[in-house]
Amino acid sequence: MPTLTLIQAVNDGLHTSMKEDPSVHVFGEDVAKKGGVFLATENLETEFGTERCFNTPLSEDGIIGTAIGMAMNGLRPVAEIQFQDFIFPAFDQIVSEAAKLRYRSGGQYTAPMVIRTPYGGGIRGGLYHSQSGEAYFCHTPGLKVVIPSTPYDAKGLLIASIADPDPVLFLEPKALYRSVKGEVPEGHYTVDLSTTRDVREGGDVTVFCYGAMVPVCTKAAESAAEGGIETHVVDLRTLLPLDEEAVLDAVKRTGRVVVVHEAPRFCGFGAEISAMIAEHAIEYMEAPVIRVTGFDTPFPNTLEHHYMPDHRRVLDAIEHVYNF
Amino acid sequence: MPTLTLIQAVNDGLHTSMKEDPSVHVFGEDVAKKGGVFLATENLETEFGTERCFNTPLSEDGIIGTAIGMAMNGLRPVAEIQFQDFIFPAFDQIVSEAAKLRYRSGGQYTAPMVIRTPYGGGIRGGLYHSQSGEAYFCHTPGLKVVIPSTPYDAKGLLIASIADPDPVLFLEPKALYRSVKGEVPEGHYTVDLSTTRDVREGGDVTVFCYGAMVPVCTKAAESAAEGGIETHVVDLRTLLPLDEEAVLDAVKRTGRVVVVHEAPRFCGFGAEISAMIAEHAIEYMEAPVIRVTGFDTPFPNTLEHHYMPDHRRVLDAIEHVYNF
Amino acid sequence: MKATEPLQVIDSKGGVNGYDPGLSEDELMHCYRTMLAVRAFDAICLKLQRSGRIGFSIPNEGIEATQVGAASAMKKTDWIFPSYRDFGMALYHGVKPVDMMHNMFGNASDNSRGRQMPVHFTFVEPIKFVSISSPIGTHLPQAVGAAFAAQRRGEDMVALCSFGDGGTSSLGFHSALNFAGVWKAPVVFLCQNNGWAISCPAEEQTASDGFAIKADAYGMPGVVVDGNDLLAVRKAVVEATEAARAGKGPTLIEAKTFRMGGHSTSDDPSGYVPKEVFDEWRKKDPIKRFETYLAASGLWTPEKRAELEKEVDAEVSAAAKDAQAVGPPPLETVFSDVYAEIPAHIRAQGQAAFDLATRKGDAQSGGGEFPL
Amino acid sequence: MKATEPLQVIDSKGGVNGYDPGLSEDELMHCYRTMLAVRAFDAICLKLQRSGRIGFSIPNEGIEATQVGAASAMKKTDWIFPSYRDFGMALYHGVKPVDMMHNMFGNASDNSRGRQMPVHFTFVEPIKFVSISSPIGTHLPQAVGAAFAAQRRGEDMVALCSFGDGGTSSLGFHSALNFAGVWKAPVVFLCQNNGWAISCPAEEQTASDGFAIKADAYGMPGVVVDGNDLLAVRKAVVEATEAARAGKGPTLIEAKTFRMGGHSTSDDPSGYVPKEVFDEWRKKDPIKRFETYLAASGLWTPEKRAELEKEVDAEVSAAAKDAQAVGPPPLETVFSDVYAEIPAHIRAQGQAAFDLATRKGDAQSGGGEFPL
Ligand SMILES: Cc1ncc(C[n+]2csc(CCOP(=O)(O)OP(=O)(O)O)c2C)c(N)n1
Ligand SMILES: Cc1ncc(C[n+]2csc(CCOP(=O)(O)OP(=O)(O)O)c2C)c(N)n1
Ligand SMILES: [Mg+2]
Ligand SMILES: [Mg+2]
Repeated sequence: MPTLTLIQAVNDGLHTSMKEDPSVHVFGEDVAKKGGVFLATENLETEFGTERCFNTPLSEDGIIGTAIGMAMNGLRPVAEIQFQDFIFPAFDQIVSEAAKLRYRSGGQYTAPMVIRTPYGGGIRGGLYHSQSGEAYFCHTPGLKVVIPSTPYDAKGLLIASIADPDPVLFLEPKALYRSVKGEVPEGHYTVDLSTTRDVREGGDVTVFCYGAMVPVCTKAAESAAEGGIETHVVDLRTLLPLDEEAVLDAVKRTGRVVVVHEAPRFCGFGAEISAMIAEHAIEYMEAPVIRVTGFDTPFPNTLEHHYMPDHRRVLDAIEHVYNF
Repeated sequence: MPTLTLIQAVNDGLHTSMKEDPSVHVFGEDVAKKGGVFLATENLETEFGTERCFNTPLSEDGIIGTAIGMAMNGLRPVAEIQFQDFIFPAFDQIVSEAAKLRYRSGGQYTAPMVIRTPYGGGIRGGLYHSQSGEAYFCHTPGLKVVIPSTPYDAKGLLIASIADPDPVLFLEPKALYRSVKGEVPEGHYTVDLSTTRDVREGGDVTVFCYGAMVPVCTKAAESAAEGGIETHVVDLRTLLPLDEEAVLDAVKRTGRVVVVHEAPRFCGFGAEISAMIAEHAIEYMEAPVIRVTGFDTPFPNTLEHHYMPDHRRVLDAIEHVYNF
Repeated sequence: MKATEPLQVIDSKGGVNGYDPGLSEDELMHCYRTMLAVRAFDAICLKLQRSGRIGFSIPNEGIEATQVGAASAMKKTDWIFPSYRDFGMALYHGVKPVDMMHNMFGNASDNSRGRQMPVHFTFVEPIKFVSISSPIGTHLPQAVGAAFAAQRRGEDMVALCSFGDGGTSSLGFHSALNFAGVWKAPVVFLCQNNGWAISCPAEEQTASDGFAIKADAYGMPGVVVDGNDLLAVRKAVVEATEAARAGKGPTLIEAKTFRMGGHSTSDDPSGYVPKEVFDEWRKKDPIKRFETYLAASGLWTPEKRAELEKEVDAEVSAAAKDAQAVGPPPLETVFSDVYAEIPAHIRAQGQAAFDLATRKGDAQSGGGEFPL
Repeated sequence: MKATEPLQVIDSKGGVNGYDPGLSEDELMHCYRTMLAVRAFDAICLKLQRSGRIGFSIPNEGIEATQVGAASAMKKTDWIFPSYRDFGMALYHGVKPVDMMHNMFGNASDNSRGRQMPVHFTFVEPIKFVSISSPIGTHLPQAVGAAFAAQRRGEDMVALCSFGDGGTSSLGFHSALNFAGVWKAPVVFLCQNNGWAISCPAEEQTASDGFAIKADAYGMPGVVVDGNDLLAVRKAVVEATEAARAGKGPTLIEAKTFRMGGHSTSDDPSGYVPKEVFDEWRKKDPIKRFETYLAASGLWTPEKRAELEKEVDAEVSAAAKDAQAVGPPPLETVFSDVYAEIPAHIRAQGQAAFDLATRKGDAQSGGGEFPL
């Protein structure tokens, strides 16, 4: 099996879906000749022609709005938003339209489509090339929100997302684009949406995480293990619809939980996990549910390493709930 | 003291601020001659002239984008978005710009401004005239989010918001516009942002709510009292920055908490309250933290009375946590 | 805004100066009847709204010719991306008033399951009349995408995308026209300049010399037509569809017309529209205008109007009666169609709602088991 | 896109056909020197980036005349709403290279406290050079609002708002020009058509006949100038500011120029820009073009260039050296300036970060007490 980086796996997933399904079209800013600023769409124009992989004018609203129309009329659009930070001009199309079309039309019109976009910090991108906006979208019924953390998942989840009958926001952790590698099968395979992945087993503490925080939490868990604390690390992979059963099962096994994400804490995705626990598993809890997150500030530039949760902050939290 | 409806109190607040401060400008769609579709801006054009109260083209992006520029250059813009559902074309300006300008410029440019907009259900407005989007904005550092539930607070919080040095999203519960009345002092007074209001005291259960859910929860608390359960009802009033200390104090007094809002549950504002409790007060809890919310679906039309939390759903939750 | 002389076909005497509209007598009468049906539908909805039986309606008086003239240019394989003030286009293509009335009541027979406000119609048959959305301007780029998809597959389809003068200020207008121009997508953009966006006059919307000129910004032709002249609108839209079908790309048409009432049944225009302006436009009534043409062609008498009015009124009244008799949608419709399959968390919320409704005695679906 | 003949002032021999630029010799030389300073700044930033000392930079080669010509038309009381490829405007008005370099390094002396990426400058002195934002197009309506505010107070202020060809597709372009037209706001919209939006050529951006024509859609004049001709840009912007100051409202200026490098120091244009095109545009170098004019006016010799280059290079090198010597901003800058006052929850997070940094040994602010 070839060993690929995460970005290569994304490219492979696009390639595979485009080959299998002629209705798949890839477009966005700079995706054609340049192959995207991170090279996720490299060679797709060459291989499938400018009919299937093409640049658009600089309008995220136009990209998503036209994608919805294409999806209504039988294409499978895979739209790229160059950075998640630049998705906001399309917020209305995503939240008011893609997410609500099936509902408001009684299922007569639907918008099966994928919006791919790199998110998160770690590249010294400052306020506008680093954000993690998953919570905005997870509060929007009708959308699916998927975040891979390994090359294998990136390809398998992407192929599944493209085949999915609902609009999927596919958030790619740009910090992992080239820093993680893994074996990736050739050709078609899928990873089911709305399933979690056990990164590491452990009976003492449960850590929930996703995207670029998965390696950070794994490292923290390894350090914890050196101190005798066994940590179960769960990669949520699909945030919406979340596999709530798997989450609550994992909570109940240890009664000690840490939730980790890069986004600001206040009303972040971690709050939903904590709230779910407070509602459905509070009697199992042996310690407070600790969130390790970005700060409730915009994303800074020079000091981003303070802003982003690192393994030491996660380890602190693991030790805290363990010793509580 | 005159008795006013909530919408009259908003109008009075605008009037008072415009009179005191010539830099206050009110604008938006239909705010001038028509006085706004809910009449919040009635007579302002007549009294202050079309220079101070004026219509704009149909572009929320333009409304907020120009408001930011005005605020940078010394005016105090009070922009109306006709329905909160239509704020999304301005999402980029609000989230990327208004919220981050002070930070990214090191305080050299700021955007003190108010965005007023009616939110919530109860008028058979269907998907697009009923939404409660507060969580989207509460996840955005740099914004303040204020929601009054009484005429007194509406005026006092609005005047305080207009005077505030930071951008404030002022969400008005349209279901209460004409259904609640109360005494409102004439002229200038303010209600401090980031303070909660005790609607009703009670030592058994704590209910957190805001906006149109306040009367619903009060009614539920009264029913509960008939059954011998004393409920402390807390109107949060400012969601961001939240008075977390007041919230946690209230939690600790009863150890039994219900959180109520109209917005969908998943990643809604209630999750943050639950998460705060799970993190800082879990050892005080005698029962699960129950959220009573809108469903994780778009907002329906004919069946909106099923969608919106009513006093019976809240009462159920109060009884549940009490009897746990 | 300066005045631009709009394209007209029907002259003051009902003549058309040799223009052949390409419509049979039946088709011409169908156009006429449809305009009357729109008016009947409006009248009955107003009554229903005033008596509290429906919540809301959007009147169309004054703009019937724009709707019907444009619709008459479209084939059944075309798609219509309408605004909330366009249902004459659906009626023209054979949508039944009763199916519209189910939506007005938001009842169990409504094909949108009572989820949308009144006048937010969705139809897939007999023509694609795409689910109306309240946010202004969002449907414009969608029309471009749908047209692009058809073009990619080599299908004969044109998207007719209709919106108001206010809609031109929206984000969707800018991105849609820009993308359509670059892609040469087969779209006809129909800007219905009816003078007002709720209470804001068109002059407050833009400083440009009318709306058609905005086409220049996107490299497509812009055309101004008299929107009260059904044949002029038809002519402009036919030409635009021909260009689109020939691969020449999109056209922006501005139909100059006037909203002869409030924005909706909740709006009173007397506070902002001067009475004289209404009086002026009343003389230009689009139905009367078309009658002069039909009369000149020997197809019309006052009795014909009375007869057709009776017919459409009966039809629409019966539709209202039928729709009113249907109960509300079942509770499970709140929870379905969020996704193709109902996820666990929504299912659980639905079950809880059922349990509560059963206890409260207002569950409409029997056993209290979530049925989906 | 069809070709539209752009306004030119400097002819092939350096003549100006009697045009009086209204600049003293010193001012002319200041324009020239500023263009050289831009080039020096770019060159040094490229070296700093390649050696890993800064993360990123945006090159300006080819468009120096547009920046400086436009800046020369603005008064100190005017406001500049720049894009990230406009810092020549700041240099022209007297911003010091070292203050820019602090931003490039994101260090403790950066007036944005190291929060922004490089080239995202903010200045309030000696001219308002408004905080640059990465999202394309957002600053356009802000410029309109700021200009509107000045107009309301009767202040003499024009907002110069600069953006790229790609920026014309953005939402902000549409709402800004529309609002400015309706309000007759004193704004000069400067579209720097440099041929590319990263790797997307201007032809993929719009089907319109150039960008200036888009002014028609908003009821304002549109002007095309040769962006490599400093005096032509200056002339167009001076005329536009005069109109704005006279209450005649906004103007859209398209400056046709060419980005002679990659989008940024991370971009390699050789994959998408044909070499011939570069070769063609290299002949139109804006600095050389201005030199012909200066030479014809007796103000220039090759030695003069060498001398000035040495001067600006020394200045910028010194600036880089100084900025590099400054350490990173203190930890509390992550938590301040979110609001006017730090709310309790952010203060608590700041304190926790301090505690951790103290334990880890990388707190930069001593005692570990949150200092604000
Ligand atoms: C994005 C958005 N903003 C505001 C509204 C509220 N609104 C509904 S209709 C309308 C006016 C629309 O005017 P126009 O486009 O001219 O259409 P008309 O009603 O005249 O047919 C407004 C402002 C909305 N629906 N969507
Ligand atoms: C809303 C948004 N979308 C995408 C980007 C990514 N991006 C940065 S610069 C750029 C191209 C801009 O081109 P243009 O406006 O012509 O300016 P130029 O770089 O040529 O000066 C893009 C797509 C962005 N910054 N903002
Ligand atoms: Mg209109
Ligand atoms: Mg460019």
